[in-house]
Amino acid sequence: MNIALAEPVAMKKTREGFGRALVELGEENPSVCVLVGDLSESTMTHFFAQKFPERFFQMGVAEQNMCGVAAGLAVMGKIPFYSTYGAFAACRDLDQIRVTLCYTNLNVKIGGAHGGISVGPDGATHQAMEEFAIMRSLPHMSLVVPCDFHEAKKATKAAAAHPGPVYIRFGREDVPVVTDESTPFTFGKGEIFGEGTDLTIVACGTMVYEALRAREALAREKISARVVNLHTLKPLDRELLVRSARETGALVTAEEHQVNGGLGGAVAEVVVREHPVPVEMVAVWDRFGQSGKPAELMDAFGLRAKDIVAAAKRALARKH
Amino acid sequence: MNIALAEPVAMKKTREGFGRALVELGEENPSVCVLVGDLSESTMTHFFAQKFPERFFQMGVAEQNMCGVAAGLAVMGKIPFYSTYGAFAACRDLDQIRVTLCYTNLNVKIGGAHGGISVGPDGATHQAMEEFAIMRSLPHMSLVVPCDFHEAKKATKAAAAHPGPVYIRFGREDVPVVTDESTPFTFGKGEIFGEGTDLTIVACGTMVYEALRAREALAREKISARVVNLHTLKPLDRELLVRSARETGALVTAEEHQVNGGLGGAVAEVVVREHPVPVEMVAVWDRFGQSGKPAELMDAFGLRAKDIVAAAKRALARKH
Amino acid sequence: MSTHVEPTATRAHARGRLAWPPDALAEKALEVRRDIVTMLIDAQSGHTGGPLGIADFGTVLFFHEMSLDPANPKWEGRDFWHFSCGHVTPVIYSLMAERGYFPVRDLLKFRTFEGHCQGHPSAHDTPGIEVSSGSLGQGLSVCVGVALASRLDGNPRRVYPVMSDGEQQEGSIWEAVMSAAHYKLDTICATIDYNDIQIDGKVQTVMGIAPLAEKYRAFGWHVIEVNGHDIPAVIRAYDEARTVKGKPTVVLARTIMSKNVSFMEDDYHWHGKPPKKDEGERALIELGTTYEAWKARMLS
Amino acid sequence: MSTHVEPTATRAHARGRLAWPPDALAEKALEVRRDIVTMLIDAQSGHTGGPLGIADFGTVLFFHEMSLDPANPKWEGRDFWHFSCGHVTPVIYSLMAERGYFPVRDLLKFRTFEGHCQGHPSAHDTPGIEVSSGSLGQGLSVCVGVALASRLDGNPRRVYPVMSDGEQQEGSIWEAVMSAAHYKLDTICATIDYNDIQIDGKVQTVMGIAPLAEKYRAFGWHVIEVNGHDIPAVIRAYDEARTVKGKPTVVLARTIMSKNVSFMEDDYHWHGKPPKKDEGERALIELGTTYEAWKARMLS
Ligand SMILES: Cc1ncc(C[n+]2csc(CCOP(=O)(O)OP(=O)(O)O)c2C)c(N)n1
Ligand SMILES: Cc1ncc(C[n+]2csc(CCOP(=O)(O)OP(=O)(O)O)c2C)c(N)n1
Ligand SMILES: [Mg+2]
Ligand SMILES: [Mg+2]
Repeated sequence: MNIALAEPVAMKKTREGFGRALVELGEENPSVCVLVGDLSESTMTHFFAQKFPERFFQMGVAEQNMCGVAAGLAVMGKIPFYSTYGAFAACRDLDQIRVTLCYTNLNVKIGGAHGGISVGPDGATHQAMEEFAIMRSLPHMSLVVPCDFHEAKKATKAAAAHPGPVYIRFGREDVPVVTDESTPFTFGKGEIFGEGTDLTIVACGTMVYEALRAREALAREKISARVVNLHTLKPLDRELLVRSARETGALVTAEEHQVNGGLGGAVAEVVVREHPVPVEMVAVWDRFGQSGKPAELMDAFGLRAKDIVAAAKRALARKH
Repeated sequence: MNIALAEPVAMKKTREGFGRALVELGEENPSVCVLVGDLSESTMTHFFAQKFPERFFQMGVAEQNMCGVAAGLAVMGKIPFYSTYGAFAACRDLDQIRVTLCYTNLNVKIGGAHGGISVGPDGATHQAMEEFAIMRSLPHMSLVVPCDFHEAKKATKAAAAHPGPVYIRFGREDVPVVTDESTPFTFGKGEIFGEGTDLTIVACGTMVYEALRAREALAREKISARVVNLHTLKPLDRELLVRSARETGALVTAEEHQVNGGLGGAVAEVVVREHPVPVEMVAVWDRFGQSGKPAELMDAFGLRAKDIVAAAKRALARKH
Repeated sequence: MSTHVEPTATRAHARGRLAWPPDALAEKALEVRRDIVTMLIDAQSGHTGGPLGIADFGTVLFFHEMSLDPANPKWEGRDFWHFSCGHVTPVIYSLMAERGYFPVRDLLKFRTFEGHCQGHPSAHDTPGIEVSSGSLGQGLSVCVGVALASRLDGNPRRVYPVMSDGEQQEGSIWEAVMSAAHYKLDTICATIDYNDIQIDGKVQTVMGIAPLAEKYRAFGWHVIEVNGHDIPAVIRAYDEARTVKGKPTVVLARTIMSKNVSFMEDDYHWHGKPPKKDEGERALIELGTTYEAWKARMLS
Repeated sequence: MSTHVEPTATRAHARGRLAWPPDALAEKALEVRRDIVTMLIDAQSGHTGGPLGIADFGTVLFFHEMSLDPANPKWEGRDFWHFSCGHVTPVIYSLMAERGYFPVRDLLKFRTFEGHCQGHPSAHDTPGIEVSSGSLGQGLSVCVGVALASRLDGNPRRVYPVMSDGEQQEGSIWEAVMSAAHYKLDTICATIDYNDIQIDGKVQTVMGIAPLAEKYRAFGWHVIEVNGHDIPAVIRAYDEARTVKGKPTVVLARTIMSKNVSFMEDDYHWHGKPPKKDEGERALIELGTTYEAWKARMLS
């Protein structure tokens, strides 16, 4: 499939996709419950709160307890989604996530808002950029990173349908809408968003849009780039990654996350085990974020289409 | 350098190396303090406690607070080491580690005891196997995984000398002593423990011994394996890894840790970016541990020399 | 559900609330202690002190207070129990086996590669364990979630978290304590094994938690202080808890670590180590049996 | 260190304890509020309510109570302060700038890519910030460590953690509270901005923390309740704290969120949003100045 970007491209928040999907889930399934850590508007769980107050649980600023309470709800057959900023969702209650959720393999969903450098002015503490590495390391955990509003809705629905713990990463800002209701989404499977033969750009979250822009720019230079939207980082679509390595011979990964152990790491692990090819990584280079406008930060941290284009050329140069 | 294993090989605990080194550090430097979370004997910090009671702080079962208190000591110029089981050291206080320690870049050292499946009968909750991925993702954090008693002592001393946060991983059981006081150890640099030309086995912690045994077995089959003791996972010795990839053309990684985002991941990330070659990984395959004798578990989870030998042959078969 | 059931070996498998009389409970608590020591002799790994101290009130929970169905652990009419202090598996598994969740002989495979009785409670391995634990301070939150879910379902289920006292040092406990009071969860009746001992010594020396009753009261809980070895008193405590409305209850069960084994009592060294064979045999003699005799009973 | 220093603009940079009189403190608190509103108008991002509520007791801390050396932030004779509630950066930065840590004009680069005044306190960026914060519930532990280190060094340093009330829901706070009492850290004098508001509404509705004084007492602290806007009363509270021996002190400062801006007071919607230009101008007029005039003063 080749995704065609609308001009001008519409902008919408992934976390709103989360909030809207929760309401639809609440209507479809009386077992769906929502918990929040004093951030109902930021996580957009307030839509659900208004519609289903009896199934909405305000937990205050206490992430560890929120995780454990969600676990208890799941033990009794509910499908709890709990949500706070990703930096706290992934770090403050990690021990609870590891032992109570993952070891027991409970049907609890975690909505991590405010992921990535594009969080902007709040600065480093609020820019979650380690969750991919953390969640990937946990047995039984699944990890989904939707690229836009529509995919965020689908990912939230898919998480509810998938038994076991799932972490979903959302962003803070309006981001380009690259998919629509009808764009295919399969939990655990990547999607080819643009065909190509010279190399493959594997991206997730907001970087999928940058990858598609990079593909256009490369096309102008007669370079044919495949774009894979790898929305599910765990379980990983090894088959598609290996096929892309084999068919295009070089890869570029693009993520709004630390370079160590994230999407780039997941791709590298598969590639060296199954079909070694050059991989270039576009990511945050093992440093903390800072305050600034989201656009300024995406530029300064090298997370733009032009950075993917440069990485693509480096990868091609290493291709034999 | 070629390490020659003594026959029979002596057995000693890495965590004892930690405990002994802390006492020596306490004698050398009055700024060194030690904190523990109700585990002074398990972490072997009781040696320090006996010698320097005024610089030893019992924090009880409260890892988050222990981390923050260590941070406060560091702000005032102390060099605090805090310690508990790795599963809790890396997960229970991760938010404090990320924001208070790493973002501030404080001079705090974390001793994570009971790492790996070899922890044995305590079972999954107490077998820390995610710390590598977690610590690697944090800016400013360093990560060291000593292979035996002597290296554990050196690593602890080196951590005290290195400004900034450092996580050191120790095991529970007696493990083979493969080094001695004179074996070179440089923080941030890997060591070649056995020369070889056909492939390179990159190992850390207890797996260094298994790697050396695998090297002997491979030699009997006329396969020449280099063994790299990559005790420091962060900062990573990219130069040695790339050189080994270039010189031997195939790698095997061996670690007592989940396969996602650990040593194998760190090596894969470097290799695909700088010199793609086949890599096979010997690790815990994304599953929780269980109770059993340490030896039973090392066998059952495929963390033995024979598993490294099999991986080496798979890697060689893929080498072109 | 509170109909009194005659205490006979077979009836231990009965569905519902057994409500055994005190003398039968005392006898069962003695058997539980024998199981604990025997399984630890064979395992040569695991925790002795906490489990022996919990045996009495634990027996009241499983054989008097709680409504359970060992044959059908997920029975919808069940009360919910959860040991947040996962390290006390010997007493948890013994209570479960004696109550009929699985054969008593399984206890003899404690902490082995083949057995299902993991070092710390594993929902993945042991029938009847609903939530894994072993990292302290997580279990009360789970119970708050169970109580909220039961309320949503209109299920009168009562919820029985068991915690240790060193565990009270974990901040996550106080988050859960705060939320249980905020949501007025009067179906929660927690018990704390208040033995004043943790791994490194006396709780008050390691990191003082006193006055614990005042802490819980300031957090909005109903507090009942009781001698955790006085079976009739423990029964009365749980009866009182069932009458409390609008707030959760915590039973501060004052216990003696390793209770009833003279050379282990109140000694923190027994927190986490098993008795050597000879020590265990001496302990079993103090408990009125022998290793061979009791092991035979467990295997039968 | 407690020699009274005349309150003149220049002397704000003086080393030691300024011990300004109440009228001078009230004047400075007004200026701090003007700084806060003006910097937020320019940043169009950041927290308004908490900072305006903290302005009064914050000014007492920086211009009366604490011994500091803005020119040499690491001065070994300094008292230690740390805002555990890192989101209140506007008041933190204003107090720092007014006290002389860095030029007041830097406040106008709040939350920008170029400025050093990050959205949450960053030791890496701002001179005088010793520990980064922004994740709630971590700061009191840091202060316990600082107090222990100072005791080891025989340094009489006093330690002043500032926390918010919603933050009291974090279990990590109670771990720190427990340890401060266990180690009898009477050099610690914490202040809680008790405005009964957090992001989603009234603290009592979101997750009740009352009775907070009883909680701290049950955890072994000396508690002083005070109107956080009554400057003489706040001064007396910190004086009292200095006389307490053998236990830490917490000052429960009852405040009104967004105090002194009528249309923002006690409204949780102002927790985390900045005033739009016109709203800010109205606020500054209520604060006795104008946007242009105050911005000019800040740039001068
Ligand atoms: C989060 C966490 N930290 C540390 C441990 C290690 N640990 C196991 S039991 C225990 C404390 C024992 O004291 P208590 O809870 O009173 O149990 P008792 O000794 O009375 O059985 C500790 C620190 C753990 N299991 N979980
Ligand atoms: C660990 C953590 N969880 C969540 C947040 C997001 N957050 C920022 S301020 C706040 C609560 C605000 O209430 P309060 O602490 O009383 O501050 P006030 O609104 O009174 O300024 C929350 C939940 C955070 N910063 N850290
Ligand atoms: Mg105890
Ligand atoms: Mg507040």
